[in-house]
Amino acid sequence: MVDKKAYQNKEEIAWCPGCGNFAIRMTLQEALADLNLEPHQVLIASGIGQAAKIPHYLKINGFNGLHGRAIPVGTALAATRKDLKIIVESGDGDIYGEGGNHFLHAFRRNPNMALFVHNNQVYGLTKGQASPTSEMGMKTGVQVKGVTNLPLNPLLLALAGGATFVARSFAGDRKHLKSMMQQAIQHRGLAFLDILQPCVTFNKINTFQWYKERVYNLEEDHNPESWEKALEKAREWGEKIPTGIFYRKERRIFAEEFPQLSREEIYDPRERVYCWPELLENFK
Amino acid sequence: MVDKKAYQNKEEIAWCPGCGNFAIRMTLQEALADLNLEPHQVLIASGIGQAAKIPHYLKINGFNGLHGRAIPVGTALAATRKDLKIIVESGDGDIYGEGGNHFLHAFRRNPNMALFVHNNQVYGLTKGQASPTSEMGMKTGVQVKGVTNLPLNPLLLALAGGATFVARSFAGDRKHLKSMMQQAIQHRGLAFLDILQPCVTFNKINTFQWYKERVYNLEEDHNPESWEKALEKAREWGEKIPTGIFYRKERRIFAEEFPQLSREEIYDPRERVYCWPELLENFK
Amino acid sequence: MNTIGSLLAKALLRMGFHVFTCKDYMSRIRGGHNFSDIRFGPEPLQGGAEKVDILLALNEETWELHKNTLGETGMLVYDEEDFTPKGEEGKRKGLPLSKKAEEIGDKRIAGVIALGFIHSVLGLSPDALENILAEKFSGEILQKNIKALQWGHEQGEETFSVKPAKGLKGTKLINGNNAIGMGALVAGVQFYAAYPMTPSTGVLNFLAQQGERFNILVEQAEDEIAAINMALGASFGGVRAMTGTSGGGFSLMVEGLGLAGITETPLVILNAQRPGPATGLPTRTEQGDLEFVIHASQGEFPRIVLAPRDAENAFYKTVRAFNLADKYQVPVIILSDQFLGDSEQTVAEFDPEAVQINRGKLVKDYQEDTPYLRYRFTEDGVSPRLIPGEKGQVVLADSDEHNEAGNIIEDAQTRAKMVEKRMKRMEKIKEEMEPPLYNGPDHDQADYILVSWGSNYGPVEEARLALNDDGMKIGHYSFSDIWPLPEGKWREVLKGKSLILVENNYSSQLGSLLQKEGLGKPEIFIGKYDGRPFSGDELKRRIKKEVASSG
Amino acid sequence: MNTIGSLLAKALLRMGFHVFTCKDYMSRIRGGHNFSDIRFGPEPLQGGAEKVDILLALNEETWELHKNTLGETGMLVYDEEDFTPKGEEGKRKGLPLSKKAEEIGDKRIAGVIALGFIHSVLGLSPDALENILAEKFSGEILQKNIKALQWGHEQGEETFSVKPAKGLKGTKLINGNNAIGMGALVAGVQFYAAYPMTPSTGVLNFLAQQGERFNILVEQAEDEIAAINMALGASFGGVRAMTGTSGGGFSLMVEGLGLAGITETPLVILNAQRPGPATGLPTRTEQGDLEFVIHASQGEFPRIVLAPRDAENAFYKTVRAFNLADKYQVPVIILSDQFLGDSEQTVAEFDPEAVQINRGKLVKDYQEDTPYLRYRFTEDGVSPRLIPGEKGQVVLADSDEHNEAGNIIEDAQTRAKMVEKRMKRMEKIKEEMEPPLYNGPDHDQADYILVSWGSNYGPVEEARLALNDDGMKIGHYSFSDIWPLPEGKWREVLKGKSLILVENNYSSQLGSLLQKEGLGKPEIFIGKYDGRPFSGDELKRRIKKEVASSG
Ligand SMILES: Cc1ncc(C[n+]2csc(CCOP(=O)(O)OP(=O)(O)O)c2C)c(N)n1
Ligand SMILES: Cc1ncc(C[n+]2csc(CCOP(=O)(O)OP(=O)(O)O)c2C)c(N)n1
Ligand code: SF4
Ligand code: SF4
Ligand SMILES: [Mg+2]
Ligand SMILES: [Mg+2]
Repeated sequence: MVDKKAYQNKEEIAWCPGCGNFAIRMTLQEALADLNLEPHQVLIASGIGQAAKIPHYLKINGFNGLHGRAIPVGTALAATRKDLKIIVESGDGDIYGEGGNHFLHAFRRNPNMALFVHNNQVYGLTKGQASPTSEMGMKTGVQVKGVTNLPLNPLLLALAGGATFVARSFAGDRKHLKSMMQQAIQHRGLAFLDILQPCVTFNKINTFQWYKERVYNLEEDHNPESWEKALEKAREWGEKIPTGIFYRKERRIFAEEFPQLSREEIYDPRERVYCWPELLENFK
Repeated sequence: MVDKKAYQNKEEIAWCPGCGNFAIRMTLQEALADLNLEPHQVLIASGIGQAAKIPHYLKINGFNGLHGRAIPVGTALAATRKDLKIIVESGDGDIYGEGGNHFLHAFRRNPNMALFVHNNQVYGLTKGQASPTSEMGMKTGVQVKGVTNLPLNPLLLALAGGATFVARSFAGDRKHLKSMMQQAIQHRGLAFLDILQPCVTFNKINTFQWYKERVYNLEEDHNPESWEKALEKAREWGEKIPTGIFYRKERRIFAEEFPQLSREEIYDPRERVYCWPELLENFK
Repeated sequence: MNTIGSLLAKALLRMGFHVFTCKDYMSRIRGGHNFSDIRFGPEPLQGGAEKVDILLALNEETWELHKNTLGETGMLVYDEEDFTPKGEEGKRKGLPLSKKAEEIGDKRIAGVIALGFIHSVLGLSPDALENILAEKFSGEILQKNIKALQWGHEQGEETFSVKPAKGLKGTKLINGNNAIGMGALVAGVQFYAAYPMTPSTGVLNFLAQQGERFNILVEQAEDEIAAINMALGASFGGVRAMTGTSGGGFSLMVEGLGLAGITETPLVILNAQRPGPATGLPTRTEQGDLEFVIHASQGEFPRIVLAPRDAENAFYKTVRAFNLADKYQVPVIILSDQFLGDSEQTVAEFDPEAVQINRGKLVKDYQEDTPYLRYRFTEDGVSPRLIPGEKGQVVLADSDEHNEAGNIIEDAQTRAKMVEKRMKRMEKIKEEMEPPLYNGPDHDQADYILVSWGSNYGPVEEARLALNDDGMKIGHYSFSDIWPLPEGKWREVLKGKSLILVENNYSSQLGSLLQKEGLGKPEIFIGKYDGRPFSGDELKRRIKKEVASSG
Repeated sequence: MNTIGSLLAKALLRMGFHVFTCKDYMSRIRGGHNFSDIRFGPEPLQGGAEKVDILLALNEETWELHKNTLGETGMLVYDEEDFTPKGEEGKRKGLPLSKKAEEIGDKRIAGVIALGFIHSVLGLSPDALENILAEKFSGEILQKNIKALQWGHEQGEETFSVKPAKGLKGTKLINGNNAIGMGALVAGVQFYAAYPMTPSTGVLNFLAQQGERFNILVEQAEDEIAAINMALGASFGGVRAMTGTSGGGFSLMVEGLGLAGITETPLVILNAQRPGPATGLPTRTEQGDLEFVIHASQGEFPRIVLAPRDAENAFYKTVRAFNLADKYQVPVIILSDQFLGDSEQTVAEFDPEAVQINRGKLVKDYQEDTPYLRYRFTEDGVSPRLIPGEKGQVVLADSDEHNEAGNIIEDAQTRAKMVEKRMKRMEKIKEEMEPPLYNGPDHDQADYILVSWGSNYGPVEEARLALNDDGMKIGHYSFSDIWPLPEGKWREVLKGKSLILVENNYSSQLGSLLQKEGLGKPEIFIGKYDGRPFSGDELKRRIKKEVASSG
C-alpha cells in the first residue's frame, strides 16, 4: 500500500486560507495512494491559474504549461507514455475559456486520462473576473453591471461532445470527491470530472454554504449508462445540483493501436528504423 | 424590391465544377434580395477555406479574415454596427476546428448575426484531410487508416451551448435553404445554420446522392420551441438526416444596451467625451 | 498594505508633494510578501529609491526582507506586539499597533495608526488624510479611523524635514495603466476587447468601469485570439478599437497582428510587458518583448511601436497611437510594462481639449462613379477608407493577397505592387516618428551618452542628474517612438559616441536595433532581468562602476 | 499536369539525368493555371530556368501565359485540336492530342502521347517511361497508355541533343518536404502533430503515410496551438517529437515556442514559409519569416534556426535539428519554404546508417540519493534530463519562473540565475553552428560576395557559376545554420567586402542580421517578393545590372 505522505512535498502553498483547493489537493493525494499508485507513475499536466498550481504542491511528475493548454499536453502523454497515469488538472477559466477548443476536441479523441477541473466559477489568479461558468448577474471589476453572457454548462457540453465519462463532485465532500477521482483515474478513456470549488476571496455568490445547500448525490438511483438520463441531470442547476457519475461508457481510446514504448525504445529511437529500402522505392 | 443581380460581381470563381458552394452562393443572393436588403446593408465575415471565399463571389461588404476567426470579427461588428446585417460564413474545418473556441462561446454571447457553415465534412482547400465532422473510417492522405476521432455534432453542441437558433439545410434543396437563410437572418440573436454541402472532389462518402437519399424536412410536425425535441432530432444522423429549424428562442443579445452608433458618431468619436471632471475625481 | 500605501500617497499628493509609488506583489491572492514603495518630495519623481527612509513593517518577514534597504538615517516603524527586530540598523520605533486598533474597536485600522505616526515623524498635519478618510467612510467606522489617526499622530515628533512643491495645482496621482485608459477615452475608443492578463488588466478594468459613462463597449473575450479579431472587426466597421494584453496574450495575437497588416485595418494593441518567457513572472516587470513585437507575425508589413516614458507620456502616446493607426492604416503597439502600468505618479492634469483627433483618410461620402476600391493604389500607399454601409458601395478586406478591390489574386505583378504599396508607408511613418528625447550637456561635451527606452526614462534621468552633480559629463537619449527608429540628427550624434545602453532585459534589444541601423556598437550595457525595475541610485552606482572599469 | 510532369521526371531520372522540378499551383482545387517546370541535364541542378526549351501547352491559356518564357530555340508542343497559337516565336509542333487519345479510348492519356513525342524530340527511348507506366497500371489501361506513348514517340524526331550524367547510381528524385520527413524518420521521430497548412502539409502526409511502418504517432490537431502543445507533451515524456506548419500556424505556435524555451523541452518545429502577411499567397514561396522566427515569443531564451539549402541538406539538417534540440534542450526551427518543399531534385541516396543520434544529457538511471532536479544549475547551462517514470523520482517542468526543482519562485536572485542558465547555452550553440558555405575564388580575389540563405542556394550558385564564366570574380556565402549566426572567419572576411544580398523577401532580413552583428552594410540587395522563386538566369541578369549601376 502506498502512503499518501509519499505525495507530500514542502512547497509553501500560495492559496488563500479556506480555499477549496486545499481539500482537492488532499483528496487527490489520498485517491492516488489508495489506488496504490506511486508518485513516479502519475503525471499531472496543468495550465495557469490557482488550480493549475497543483503539481507544485504535490510530489508528483508535473508539466505546468501554458494557460489553457494542458489538454493537448496530457493527450500526447497519454498516447505516448501508456505506462503513466495522466491527469490534466486546471481551473474553469483555463479549461473552458482559453482552452475551450481543446476541451471540445478532447472528447472526440478520448485519450486515456483524467480531466479534473477546479470549477470556482471565477478567474481566481487574475483577481476575480467572470469565468465561462460565472452566473448571470455576478458583478466583477470587468463585468461591472454583472455577467450577461450565458454561463456554459460543462457537463452538458461534454455529453454533447461525445464524452465517455462525465462526473461532478464538490470540494466540500471529500469522501465523494475521492471516489469520483478514483473512478475517473480508472476509467479507460477521457474521464471528465468537474469539481465545485469555493473561492473564498472572489466568488461571494457560489460559496461553500451555497454549494453545500444544493449539492446532492445522484448515485443511488441514477443509471450512468443512459445518455438521455445523464443529459437531463446535467441540466439541473439551481436549487438542486446533482453530483456523481452522470455518464460512463467505453469507446476506442486515442492512439489505441500505438504500442506502449519501453524506456529503451524511447531512449534509443533509432532502433525503430527498418524498411528503409521499401521507402526509397517511392522515389525512383 | 432588390434584384438578386445587385449581388452579382465579376470575379472568376475558383470552386470546382459541381461543388455545392455554387448553390449556396446563388441561394444567399436570392435570400438577401428577397428580404429587400441591399448589398451595402449586409456584411459577410469569413475565415479561410473554399467556403470562406464567398465574399469574393458576391458584391457585398466582406471581411475575409483568418482561418477560424470569423466569429469574433462578426461578433464585434454585430455589436458596434447595428445598422448592418452581419453574416458569418465559413467552412466546417474553419468554424468547428480551428475556430472551435469561438463557436463555443458565441452561443453564450448570442450576438445578433447569422452563422452559416458550409459543412462538406472535409478540409477542401488543403486537399482533403478529415474535418471535425468527417465520418469515422473516412480515409484521407493524413487519416491513412481512416478517421478514428468521433465526429462532432455541431447541432448538438449548439443546443448544449445555449444557442437560440439552430437549423440545418442542404445545398441540394435551394428552396429549403433559402427559407432557412432568411429565417436565420431575421432571427434576433445568433442564428446558426449548418449547411450540408457536397464536395465533389474530396468527399466521396457524403456525396450529393448520399445526402439526397437521407435528408428530410422536419418542419411539419416539429416544435422548435422544445429544447428536448430539438436535441432528440439533432442526434438523428445516419439513414435519415433531418433538416429545418430544430430550435428557436429569444434571449438577450450581445451588447443589447450598447446604442446604435450613427455614422457621425463613428467618424468623430470625440463627441462622446464628457464627464471628464468626474473621472478625474478618482485620481486626487 | 496597498490600501495603506494608497491612503498615504493620496494624502501626500493633497499636501502638494510630488509622489511616486511602486507596487511589488506576488502572483497569488493572499499572503506572500507584497509591499508598496512610496516616494515623495518637492521635485517630480519617476522612479523608486534603493534606500528607504521610513520602513513600515507590519510583520517580521517584511523587516527581514527589507532590512538591507533601510538607509543609515532610516527609521523602522513596526508593530511591537508582533516582533522585536534584531540588529542595530537605523532608528526604530515600536508601536502597539494591533493592540491599540483592537482597543479602538477595529483590527483593520492598525495601518491607519501607523499612518498617523508617520505623519507626525514627517512633521505633517493629518488633516489631508482625515479628509480622505471622510470621503471613504462614514459613521462609526469613520470615527474609529479618525481616532486611530489621531492617536498615531500623537505618538511621534518631527524627525525628517520635508517640503512640498511650490504651485502644484490640478496635479493628479495616476498610474500608467489608468493613463493609457484615459488616453484611449479621449481618443474616442469605442470598442475594447481583452482577456485578463497581468499587468494589462488595469486597462481593461479602467475602461470597463468607464464604459457606460463614455459609451464604450468593453468585452472580456474567451481568449486573446478572439480579442484581437473582435477589435479588428470593430475597426473595420469604422469605430476606434483597441485590445490589450501581456506577453503570452500578445503571442496569441500574433496572427491577428498580421491580419491588421495585410488588411490595412487600424488597430491599437497594448502589450504590457512582464518577464518571460511563457508565464515567467506574472506580476513583475521587464522590457523583454521589444524585438518580438517589432518582428511578430509572418511576412513583412509596416507597424508602429510606441513605448511611453511615464504616466503623462502614456496618456498622450495612447492618443497618438490611435491617430497614427488611422492615418497610416497600420497596427500600432503600445509597449508598456508592469513598472509603468502599476506605478502611480503625480502628473499635471491631462487636458482632453488639447488633444487632436486624426482619423486619416476616412471617407465621409463616397461620391465617385466608379466602385470603391479598398486598396486603391495611391502615391503614399494609403488608400481612402470607406466605412461599410455607404449606399451603392461595398467594402472588401482580405487576408489573402488581393487586388485594389480586395479580391484574391495570385499573379506576380499585383502581388509585388501590393507589397510595395504596403511597405512604402514605412518611409512616411519614419519621418513622423518623434526623435529620442535628449537631456544633458551639449552633445560635444558629453563623455558618455545613456540610451534608454520606455519606462526606464525616470530612473535613468535620476541617475544622470546625480552623476552630473558628481561631475560626470553624461547625456541621455530616451526613446519612446521606437519603431520604426525615427529619423533625425541623433543618428549622427550617436555614431561617434560612447554609448551606455540601459535596458530592463538580458540581451540589450534596443542595442541590437541601433546596430542594425549601423549606429555602432554600444560600449556598455547595463541590463536587469530579475523582474525588478531600476532605481536611480542603483543605476548611478552601476554606471559609475562600468565606466570606471571600461575607462 | 502534375502527373504528366512527374512521369517525365521519373523517366529522366531512370535514364540517368539530374532532374529538378518545380511546381507552380494556385490556391484552389480545380481549374486555374497550374504548371510543372522540369529541368534536366548531366550536371546537378538546384533551380528552375527562366527560359523553356520545350513548352507543352494543353490549352491556350498556358501558351498565352508562357509564350514569353519560350527560348529562341525553344519548341512549343500543343494540342492542335484545342487552339492555334498566334505569333512567330520558336519552333512549334501541333499534335492531335485529345483526338488521338479518344481514338485510343481514354481521354486522360493525351498527356502520355505528348510525353512520347517529347521523348522522340529529345532523342530518348521511351523504355524507361514504359516501365514506370507498367508499375502504375495494368491490363487494358496499361495497354492504352503504352499505345499512346508509342504513337506519340513516332511523331517526332531528335531535335535537341541531351546527355545523361555519368555514373549516377542510387540517385533518387525527392522534394524538400519528403526529405524533411525522411530526416525525421531516421532521427527517430516518434510523435508528429500538425494542422494542415500549405506548404507544410507534405511533411504531415509523408509521416502519416509512414507512421505505421515506422511506428510514429501522427495526429492532426484541432489547431496549431494544440499541435505544438501536444508535441511538447510528448517530448517531455521523452519521445522525439516534432510539429510542422507554415507562417499563420507558426504565429499561433509562438506562445508554445516560449514554453519550450522556459521549460527547456527539446522540440523540432518546421516552418515552411509562404508569402505573408496573414493568409498571403498560400501556394507560393517567400523567405519572409526569418526575423520573425528568431524573435518570436515574449521574453528571451535560446533557440536554433536551420534553413536547409536543398533536399539533401534538408534531410541531414532535420536529423541535426533533433540532435541539437536534445543536446541543448531548446526549440529548433527548420525554416524551409514552398520552393524547397515542393521542388523535386535528384539526390544521392540518403544513408540512414551514416546518421548519428545524440540525445544529449538524457539520464538513463538516476542513481543519486538526492531528489532529481529538472533545472539543476550546471556549468554549461544544460541540466541532466530524466524521463518521468523513474522509480522514486519525479520530474517537474514549469512555465513560470522556477527554481532548480521546477517549483515557482518569485525572488530576484533565482530569477536572474535562471535567465543566465538558460541564456548561456547560446554561447555553446554559437560555436556549434556550421559556418556559411563558401564557393568561389579565394576571398581576396573576389570583387563581390553573394550572400544567400536557405533554399536560394541553388539559384545563386547557378548565377555565380555563370557570372564567373563571364569573367566576374564573385564568391558566394550560403547560410544554412542561420541562428545564432555561427562563429568563424567568415565574419572577418565579410567585413571588408562588397556584399550582394540575395533574398526572397522585401526588406533583406539576413542583411539586418549581419548588420546587427556589426558586419557592415550590404552594398546591393536583390530581393524578390512576388511569390516566385529566383532562377539562376534571372539572378545573373539582375546581379550584372546592379553591379554595373553601383560600380
Ligand atoms: C495566454 C494567457 N492569457 C492570460 C493569462 C492570465 N491568466 C492566468 S490564470 C487566468 C485565469 C485563471 O482562472 P481559472 O482557470 O478559473 O483558475 P483559478 O485561478 O480560478 O483557479 C488568467 C486569465 C495567462 N497566464 N496566459
Ligand atoms: C492558421 C491557419 N492554419 C491552417 C490554414 C490552412 N487552411 C486553409 S483552409 C483550411 C481548412 C479548410 O477546411 P474548411 O474550413 O472545411 O473549408 P472548405 O475548404 O472545406 O470549404 C486550412 C486547414 C490556414 N490558412 N491558417
Ligand atoms: S483566489 Fe479563490 S481560488 Fe484562488 S486561492 Fe484564493 S480562494 Fe482559492
Ligand atoms: S474541393 Fe470540394 S468544397 Fe472545394 S470547391 Fe472543390 S468540390 Fe467544392
Ligand atoms: Mg477559476
Ligand atoms: Mg470543409
